[in-house]
Amino acid sequence: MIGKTVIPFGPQHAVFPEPFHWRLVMEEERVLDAIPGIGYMHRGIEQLATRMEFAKTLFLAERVCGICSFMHALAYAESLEKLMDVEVPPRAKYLRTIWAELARLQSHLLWIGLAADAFGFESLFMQAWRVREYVMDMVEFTEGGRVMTSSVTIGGVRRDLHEEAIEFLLENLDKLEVGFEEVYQVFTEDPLIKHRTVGVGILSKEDSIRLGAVGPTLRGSGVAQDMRMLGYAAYGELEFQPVVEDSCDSYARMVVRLKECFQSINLIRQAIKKLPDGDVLVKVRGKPEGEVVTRIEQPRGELLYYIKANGTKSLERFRIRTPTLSNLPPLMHMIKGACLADVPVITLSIDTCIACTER
Amino acid sequence: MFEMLNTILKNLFSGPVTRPYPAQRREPFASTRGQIKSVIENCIFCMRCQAACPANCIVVDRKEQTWSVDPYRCIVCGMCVEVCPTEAIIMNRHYRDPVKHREPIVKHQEGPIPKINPKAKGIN
Amino acid sequence: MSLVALSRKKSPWLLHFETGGCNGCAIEVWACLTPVYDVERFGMVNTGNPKHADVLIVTGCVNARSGRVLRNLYSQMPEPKVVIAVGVCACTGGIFHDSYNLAPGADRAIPVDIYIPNCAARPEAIIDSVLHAVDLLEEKGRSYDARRS
Amino acid sequence: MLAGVKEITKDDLLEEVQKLAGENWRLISITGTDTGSGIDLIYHFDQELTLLNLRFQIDYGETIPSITPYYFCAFVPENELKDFLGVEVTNLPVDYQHLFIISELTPVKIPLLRKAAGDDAGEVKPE
Repeated sequence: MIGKTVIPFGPQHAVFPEPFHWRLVMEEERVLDAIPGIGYMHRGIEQLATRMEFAKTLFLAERVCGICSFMHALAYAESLEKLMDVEVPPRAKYLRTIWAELARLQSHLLWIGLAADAFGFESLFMQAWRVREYVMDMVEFTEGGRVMTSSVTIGGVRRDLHEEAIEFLLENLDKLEVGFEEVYQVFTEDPLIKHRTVGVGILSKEDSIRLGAVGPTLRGSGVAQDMRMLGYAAYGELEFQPVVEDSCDSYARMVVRLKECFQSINLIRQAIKKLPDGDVLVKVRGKPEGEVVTRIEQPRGELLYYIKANGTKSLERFRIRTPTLSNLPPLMHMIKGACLADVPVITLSIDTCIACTER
Repeated sequence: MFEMLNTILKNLFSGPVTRPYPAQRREPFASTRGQIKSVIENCIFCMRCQAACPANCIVVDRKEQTWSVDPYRCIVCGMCVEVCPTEAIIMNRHYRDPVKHREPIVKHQEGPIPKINPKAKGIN
Repeated sequence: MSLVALSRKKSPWLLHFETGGCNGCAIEVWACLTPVYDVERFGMVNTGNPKHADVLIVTGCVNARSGRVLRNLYSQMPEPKVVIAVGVCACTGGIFHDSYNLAPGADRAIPVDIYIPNCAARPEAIIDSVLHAVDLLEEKGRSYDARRS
Repeated sequence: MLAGVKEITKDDLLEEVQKLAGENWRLISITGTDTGSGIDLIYHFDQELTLLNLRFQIDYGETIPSITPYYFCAFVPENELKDFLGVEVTNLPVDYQHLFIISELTPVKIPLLRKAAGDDAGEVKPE
């Protein structure tokens, strides 16, 4: 006769790259209840921002997360531009789009590698990271840094794409597409991966809305919601449709991310074709005043920035709601009733980013 | 069952993708941000870099004519390079080497502060 | 050179710990383990067990909670051991040095042997420092063996 | 400046939220701001890319009812409010006792209150 057992899972676990803790209430092999525990990486960015000058806070926002650093800088710049009534030059908007899609590509490829590692598929992990290096090369060539790009600024972007860089981008995109095609085929056809993901971690369409899921987790449950449809940067002028899957399980979320990689490659090509000429930076004067909410589609989902400024050199309130924070309640729901062996796969299926979550 | 096998075999015969790093160094890309370098002869001690640094790692002393940076706090954002009116700070493409003891870099300028006409660059 | 010293030199095992911070340096450490940079060429294996490890790679800024875990990991590692602080956050706290929840630098928690600057540290710099760590390990191993005998 | 704001009072909160839950709005987050005279709370909702913000003010130390009966996911931002601004929330199903993101070793207990941002925020030595 086995009663209920409480198992601590994490914070150091081979599958999670970051400290993340689960308190699992188990009955034999089934999870009855799961309580997440975070707080190992808290840096106090929200408070730090209220003590810093608003122009420097851009670099702080960029360092909320190393994987999607560009997206945070973009969200911050877009919010302050709204507050200060700055119109960004069209070329800068297109460049932001290109770089945002590169950031999405590298983040998704990173996740694909980690997911393969969680299934115990070492060679696929290596292959995904090998393909990812093409993206890292593109990022470094065009933006000057591999991880921290510092290429966005309030009023535009800090560097321009010249002819040579565009050629480099197009050339590497072709190589990337060929390499990624192979990874995609393995992921969609391999029966072992299907065995680990199909029917695991079900989140129905109603639950996903009620529990506030965002990003690929929401789209994997059949809801076509993508913040890029709001048309920030140059997304309003490019053609794309949100990737939606209806099977509501871990497999659907995985396929959404895989297909989004192709979508990103396509969007970069479109943006390069339409890239207008002109300046990339306008001068910004004055200090921000007022309040604004900005929503941006990060690789992991919807990112919300709430900024309140009062005309002084630092912000009054800087609130970041990152996608993983929103995806925690759906994750708790998915884990209930799962087997212990599926807990790592389900946890990874929402693409947790603890650095974002704890700020 | 063996979808990965094709890729593995292809990788096996296509030669290594690994960059043989210490033996063969790849030239960094032209736009790479590696480390900041001070050209102290050009410095007019205007303090703009100190004001622009988000990590507060640059300290400029006008009286002593010293310019110092803590490279172990510098986040290589390039703001100081952008605001410098006299090109006294430049961005080098090569990354800074790992060290066993971390010490700030202090540069001292000899003689009077140069009268360089600040070029119309950066913020006024 | 004894067999133990030789094996330390030829196959040092790495333990990576992310103390908090932005993850940027952590993904560069993983990038080092994957095909394009591949530190396994030097006989290095990434292990999850501190009792197997010779080199501790610390990324990110140390706060009170992770400092406790970090000290715990460090004390479990066998002598001789080398600690590498990767990135400006682990060196001095970087842009977060003013925050209320952080200690400025991993060396406030454990002794650090090698510092890698830059934000984020480049994979090449990580490979360099790991190679330095091997030499340092050899040096430390010699004095450790002398003390023991 | 902020689009789609609906000013409400604390007593109307549960009623308004119930209405929104019936219309299938998705809760995005809850933002609290220390305005100097009290705490300003904004509940962000979304439906088909439209943003709706419910807004009301409370005094320091005042308790608010939890909206978890309608939106279970609200426990995450409500625990954040407890952590960062010291707002007490009643009837929380998952209560971290002020230790959701802030750990027991953090020296500044309620960091986003204005009085905390001043003097005692400084260098921390682990233990």
